[in-house]
Amino acid sequence: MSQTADRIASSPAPDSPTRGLSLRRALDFVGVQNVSLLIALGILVTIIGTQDPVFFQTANIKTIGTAVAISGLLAVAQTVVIVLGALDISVGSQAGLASVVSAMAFTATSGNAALGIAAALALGLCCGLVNGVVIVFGRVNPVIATLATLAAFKGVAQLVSNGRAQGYTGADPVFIFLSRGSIAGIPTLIWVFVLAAAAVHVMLKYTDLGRNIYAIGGNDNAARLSGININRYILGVYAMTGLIAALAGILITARTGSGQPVSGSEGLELEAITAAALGGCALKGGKGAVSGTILAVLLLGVLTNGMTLLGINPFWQNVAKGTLLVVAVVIQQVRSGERRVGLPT
Amino acid sequence: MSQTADRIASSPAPDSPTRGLSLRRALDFVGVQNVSLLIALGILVTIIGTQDPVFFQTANIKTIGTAVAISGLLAVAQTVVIVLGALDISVGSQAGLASVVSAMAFTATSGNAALGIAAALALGLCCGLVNGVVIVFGRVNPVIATLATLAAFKGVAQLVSNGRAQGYTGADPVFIFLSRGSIAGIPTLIWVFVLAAAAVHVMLKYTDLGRNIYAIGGNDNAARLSGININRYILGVYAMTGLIAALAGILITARTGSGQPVSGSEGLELEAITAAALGGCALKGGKGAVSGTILAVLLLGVLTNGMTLLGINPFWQNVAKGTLLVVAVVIQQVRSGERRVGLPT
Amino acid sequence: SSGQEATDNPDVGGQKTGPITIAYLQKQGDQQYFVDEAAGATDAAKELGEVKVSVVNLGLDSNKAISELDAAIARGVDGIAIVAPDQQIGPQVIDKAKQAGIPLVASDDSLKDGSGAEAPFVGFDGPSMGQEVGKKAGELYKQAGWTAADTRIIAAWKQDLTVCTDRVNGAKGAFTEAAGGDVPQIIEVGTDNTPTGAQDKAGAVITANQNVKHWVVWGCNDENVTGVVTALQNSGKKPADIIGVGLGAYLSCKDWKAGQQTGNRAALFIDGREVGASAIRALVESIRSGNPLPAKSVAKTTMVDATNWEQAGLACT
Amino acid sequence: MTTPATAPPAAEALCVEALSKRFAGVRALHDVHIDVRAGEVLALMGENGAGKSTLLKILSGDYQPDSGRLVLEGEPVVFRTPAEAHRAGVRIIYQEPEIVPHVSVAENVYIGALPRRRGRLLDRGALHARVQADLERYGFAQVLRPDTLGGRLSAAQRQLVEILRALTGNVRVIAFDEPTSSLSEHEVDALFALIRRLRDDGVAIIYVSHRMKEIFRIADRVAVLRDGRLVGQRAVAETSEDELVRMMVGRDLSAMFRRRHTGAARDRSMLSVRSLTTDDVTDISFDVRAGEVLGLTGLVGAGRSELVRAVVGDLPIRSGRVLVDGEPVRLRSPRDAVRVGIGLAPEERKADALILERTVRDNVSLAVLSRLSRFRIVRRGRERDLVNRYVRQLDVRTPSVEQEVRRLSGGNQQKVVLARWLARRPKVLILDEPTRGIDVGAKAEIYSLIDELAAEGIAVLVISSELPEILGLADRIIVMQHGRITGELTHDDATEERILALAMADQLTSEGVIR
Ligand SMILES: Nc1ncnc2c1ncn2[C@@H]1O[C@H](COP(=O)(O)OP(=O)(O)OP(=O)(O)O)[C@@H](O)[C@H]1O
Ligand SMILES: Nc1ncnc2c1ncn2[C@@H]1O[C@H](COP(=O)(O)OP(=O)(O)OP(=O)(O)O)[C@@H](O)[C@H]1O
Ligand SMILES: [Mg+2]
Ligand SMILES: [Mg+2]
Repeated sequence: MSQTADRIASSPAPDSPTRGLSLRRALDFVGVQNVSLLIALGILVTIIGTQDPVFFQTANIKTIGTAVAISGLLAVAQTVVIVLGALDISVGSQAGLASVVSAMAFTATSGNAALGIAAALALGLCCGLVNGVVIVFGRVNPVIATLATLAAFKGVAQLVSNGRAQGYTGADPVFIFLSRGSIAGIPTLIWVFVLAAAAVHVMLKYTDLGRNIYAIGGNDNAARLSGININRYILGVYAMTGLIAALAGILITARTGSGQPVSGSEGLELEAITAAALGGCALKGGKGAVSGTILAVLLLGVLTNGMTLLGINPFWQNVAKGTLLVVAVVIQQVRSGERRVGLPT
Repeated sequence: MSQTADRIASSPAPDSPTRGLSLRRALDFVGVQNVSLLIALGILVTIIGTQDPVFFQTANIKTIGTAVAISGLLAVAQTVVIVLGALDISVGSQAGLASVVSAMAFTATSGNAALGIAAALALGLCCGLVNGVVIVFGRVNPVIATLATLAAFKGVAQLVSNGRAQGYTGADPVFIFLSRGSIAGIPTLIWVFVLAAAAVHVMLKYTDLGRNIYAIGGNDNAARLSGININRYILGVYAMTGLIAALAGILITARTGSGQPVSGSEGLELEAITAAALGGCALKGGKGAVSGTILAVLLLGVLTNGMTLLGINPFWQNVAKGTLLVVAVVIQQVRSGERRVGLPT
Repeated sequence: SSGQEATDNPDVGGQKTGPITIAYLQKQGDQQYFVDEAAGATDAAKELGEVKVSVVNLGLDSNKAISELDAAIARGVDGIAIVAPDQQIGPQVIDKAKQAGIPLVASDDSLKDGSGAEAPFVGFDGPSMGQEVGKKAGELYKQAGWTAADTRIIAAWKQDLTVCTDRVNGAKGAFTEAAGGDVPQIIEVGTDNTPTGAQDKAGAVITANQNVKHWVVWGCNDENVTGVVTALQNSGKKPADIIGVGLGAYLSCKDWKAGQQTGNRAALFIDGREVGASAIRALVESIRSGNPLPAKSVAKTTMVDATNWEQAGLACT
Repeated sequence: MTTPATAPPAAEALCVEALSKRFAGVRALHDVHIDVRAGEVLALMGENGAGKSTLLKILSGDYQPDSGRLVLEGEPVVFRTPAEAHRAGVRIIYQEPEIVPHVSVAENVYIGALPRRRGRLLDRGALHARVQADLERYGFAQVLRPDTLGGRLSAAQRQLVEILRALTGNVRVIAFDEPTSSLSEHEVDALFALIRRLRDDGVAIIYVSHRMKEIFRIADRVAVLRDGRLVGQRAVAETSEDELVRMMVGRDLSAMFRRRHTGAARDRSMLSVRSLTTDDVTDISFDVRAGEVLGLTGLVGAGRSELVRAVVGDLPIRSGRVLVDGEPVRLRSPRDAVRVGIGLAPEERKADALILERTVRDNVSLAVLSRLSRFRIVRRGRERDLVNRYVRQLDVRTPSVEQEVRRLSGGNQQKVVLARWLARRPKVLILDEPTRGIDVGAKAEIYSLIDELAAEGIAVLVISSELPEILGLADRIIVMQHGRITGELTHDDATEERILALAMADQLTSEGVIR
């Protein structure tokens, strides 16, 4: 690993201000933060690809895309929450609840997919608002509030489903389209992910809403005194997160063909946070971008896919994953060359 | 200044200089933060106790104590990490690794418990230092660093144990003493927990080490500029956490009679963080106390025990747990009566 | 595409010579039983030669199951064995394999497709495993000559796992038959399927029933049973007053190996290696010959106790 | 606690030799030679961004110089960390106090050097006693309590903690970076008494300030920096304000500042406060009229900041009314205030005004984003133009508007805050200590800017502890003490003496610190 780091370090840092304008432009576009992720991704792809060319087959590429779609959605939502300076640990169980509800509503309406989906989304919105209200008006710290709703939503999902997978959506054209269909040769799952991500990216980067979210995350006093209604933003962001989590839940239903109260959504919260943090979000807020998160999601997706492809023992996979995370970040830091004192952000 | 004095006095802040001395002493002793936890605990105990007096029997009290001992240890360690302004998400898998190693070393030395325990502790120390080094010298944000080692340590534990429960310690007097023994009628498990907690409490509250940890967590610039070696503290705190996690792992081995690579330690990290946050630690650092964390641990332990006692269905238990978390914190906030703007800390 | 059109491959692609790769997708791949299963599979592959098995741990994640299934299909494996985290995903799994024309066996937990037709199955029959346990517990209970009045039964399992629920229900039924007479009250304990979790939850139940003399324990797996038994013994109950019948035997065996007095009286030994091996053999046979897969090959389980566990070929780590 | 340095007076305590330091895109220091003798006060002056704080941060081992060296009492020294400088007896009082919020004032003062009993056990008794003694000795006992939590301190109190912290242990060289920027006259007196005592103990003192008056009161010599270069040193006795200004700015500042705005349409009251009472202030009534500048002054802790924060709805109001342009308004949050046209530039720029990790552009456009966007999409072009306009108008020294604000010098950060509100063009503009840490040149600019705003008919409320500033700027001056208005003076009959009399309506202590 070390010599990788060396290679990076020795290659002239492309973001040095003395560089040519065109390159500067390119970098502003990519974002310095992301360069190191791209490098890591590149290295990883080359290693895996050379080991087993199957990796590059469209079929496999699609697989990676569909595999990361769901955790990717949550990671994107988490990015916004983190930029705001908060955290949402309940996304996983929100998705689980939404999955169950979508399937049950679908069954209850004797097979009306639209209604099933609508019900799930509406519910997601409510879950998000619950989080927001508890935080803003209950004055509960976001982490503990969403740790609480993590348990609560999961419990509700298990209660309504009595802990069993619900209904069967595998025969419904809409759900089939979601899980296996494709537009222009690209699987629907990937479309959903890409579109949602694009929307959030634009919101965060180009609208005043997004800019204010950065401001709140950066210094909420300053934001407040400059006339930003912080509470409304907190509610809004959590509501959006709930909505996206519900979307993820619906995709889970579509893929597994049934409403899954827990299985399929448990542990997604850590994945989402990992991706966001690896993508360059500062957990104290005010810093981060969708682009970085997506790169991180891909990095993790490629790793998982590649290691299975190369038939690496699952236990080693854990070790490898941990190592990759560290290496990827270390590259970033080596490049930014800050001084080595105190807690890194 | 008189203005200030009046203002502070009128608010229920404990450090108000003009409060009645005796009451103030009492409050300083309990810590205003903890009062609300005590209230919540009181309410809970009354409810459960009235439903089923068995709850108050010493046997049951002991059960609660032993049940919370392991997660309690990790929560106490987590408290220190959070006060420092960091987070350690890898405690669970550190404990798992330690559990396996203790059992394997025990078996390898053909039944030398002392060596088994020593090996586990040494290993815990190393794991902690690995975390610290990655953070301080790799400049990796604590959350992502320990997310990484969470995976890595788990992988290592699975590799050395090949995923199987290791050895048999159920016949060894030392391990039996740890799991079933008792001193002065109090189970050894509880002793271990209480002693460790007491030690950490003293360290944090009464030594300059502890005060410096608060300083670093509260404002690392101030700490650095006044000549505190922050890096050394980060390394130290993570090493200590590793040590305590190893202790927890040893207790797991003792209780299950064999080294468990994953089962029994997975998910402990969230429990620990929940307890610390509920106990009043501010996740941005500089604020928190062992006393609060212990109360939180008890609160959660009593809840779980009580609900099982009353035969409440586990799905409801999730909902109840979530609700309790929120309620407990809301009580705190209502009492502190702060303005309802922005993200609560 | 709408994703619906079925690419009509023949169910099983004719004879295949040359190297074969098989994907073994396992739920809870880090649990000892499934680790053994994986080991058995790879060993079998070795002795068959020219066969490569890639094992994937699905945890308890149905969504990951689908993802990994896609991945396996995408990289063109010749056969798939899967232990689904949730049996409800059967239709999706079977359809995908069909569309790709890859032979698939359901391992350990059976799978049905949309029309309710079962996929080829290798492993143990969940309910009947439970029945074995219940039967043994019943017999021991009868021998002990305990009465329903001074006895309680603890059934411990992760209540949102369908397979677990099936096993436990199976046990209940069989116990009633075997025990004859009136059945002691059954206390259901929801756990997280870990030994410590079971211990803590059981602790509360035990204190709630302190005047109870005798205890019968069963659960979803050895973790649950040994956990509860330990809790009972820690609370001062004598091993003689406990009838714990494990499921898996890989933890119960530890007491026996050490020659301990223990409430873990017996355990149903289900040999993961056995299942893993036969799954691979079945797949390879069918791929080589082109014959369809055997509909159901149920591996044999043996009830073992302190006296006979070694003969049964149970390796205790 | 200050053990006198044994070096004979007039010996060079500290020499700075050929010091240079660059930052990305900025040359902060270039070949600077300066020396300070034991027992003298060397004033360090220069415009915002001249390099003063950078020099001090190098002395403290916080930054490493690119070239050059430090010589401490004849010995060449290298400070790799603040700890090393601290041990060597070199102390810096930073421009922005660094306070630990959740621990007591006492621990804040002795942070890193906490008294211990046996083992590592903390000796709280000794700690409390020492701090109490320090407070008494330096005359801060009335404004600071050892057991108050750091997070509850006002700007002034924080500054005092920062000062006390620097005095712990053996002090050889001590540098103050604009220590008075958040103090009012009477803390300043106490501070100067303290500095003289240190000087007489043979400590070498470097004193950074933008306030001419202070330089001539306390300093023996003056060294002036411009754009990172040392442009000259003078004995205070042999120089004049004008010369120093010339050296700093490089040109003559035609007489500091003259009020131009006539205060037209004075009759129209844009902001009226009627018997306002909050946790901090009691029965406050005043008007700010269109086209006038109202000065609000008083001693530290008079409650001025709390008053205006209550007015803009950021602190709860117990009773009283607020009218904007004659209309009664109910301001529940600063948002409401901004909407009805009130802007508040708060006192504490780091804590309450700036988003340090974001760019100058983000910070300046913060309050006008919605105006700049169509269909919620922010129009980058317009934004950049607007920001550039005000960055130029206020002469903010920054390589580009994309520079992170935390990299700007203290004064330039303050200018960014002002730019934000100028860009918003409010009806009523409230400025809490607007020229805190701003250099003479920029001050003049900001004064005339405030003047113009008033001339344009905006109602301006200026909070300041700097009496000359208030006297020069305000049409009317209201004075507060202990949360009450103790009097009002018109521009013409206001004098420093009268203001102070009102500010301290009740008795003073010998050091001149409020009881
Ligand atoms: N960390 C940094 N990164 C980049 N540039 C910096 C940094 N710190 C200071 N500078 C630049 O160095 C120059 C000198 O800054 P410095 O803070 O020393 O000015 P100053 O004399 O203290 O001004 P003021 O009176 O406003 O405090 C400024 O142009 C500033 O922008
Ligand atoms: N958050 C707080 N908690 C407790 N006391 C406070 C707090 N903020 C300020 N104070 C005290 O309230 C009084 C008013 O503070 P404030 O800073 O508003 O006075 P001021 O007139 O603005 O003086 P300054 O010149 O320091 O701004 C001071 O005594 C200050 O110590
Ligand atoms: Mg400065
Ligand atoms: Mg103020």
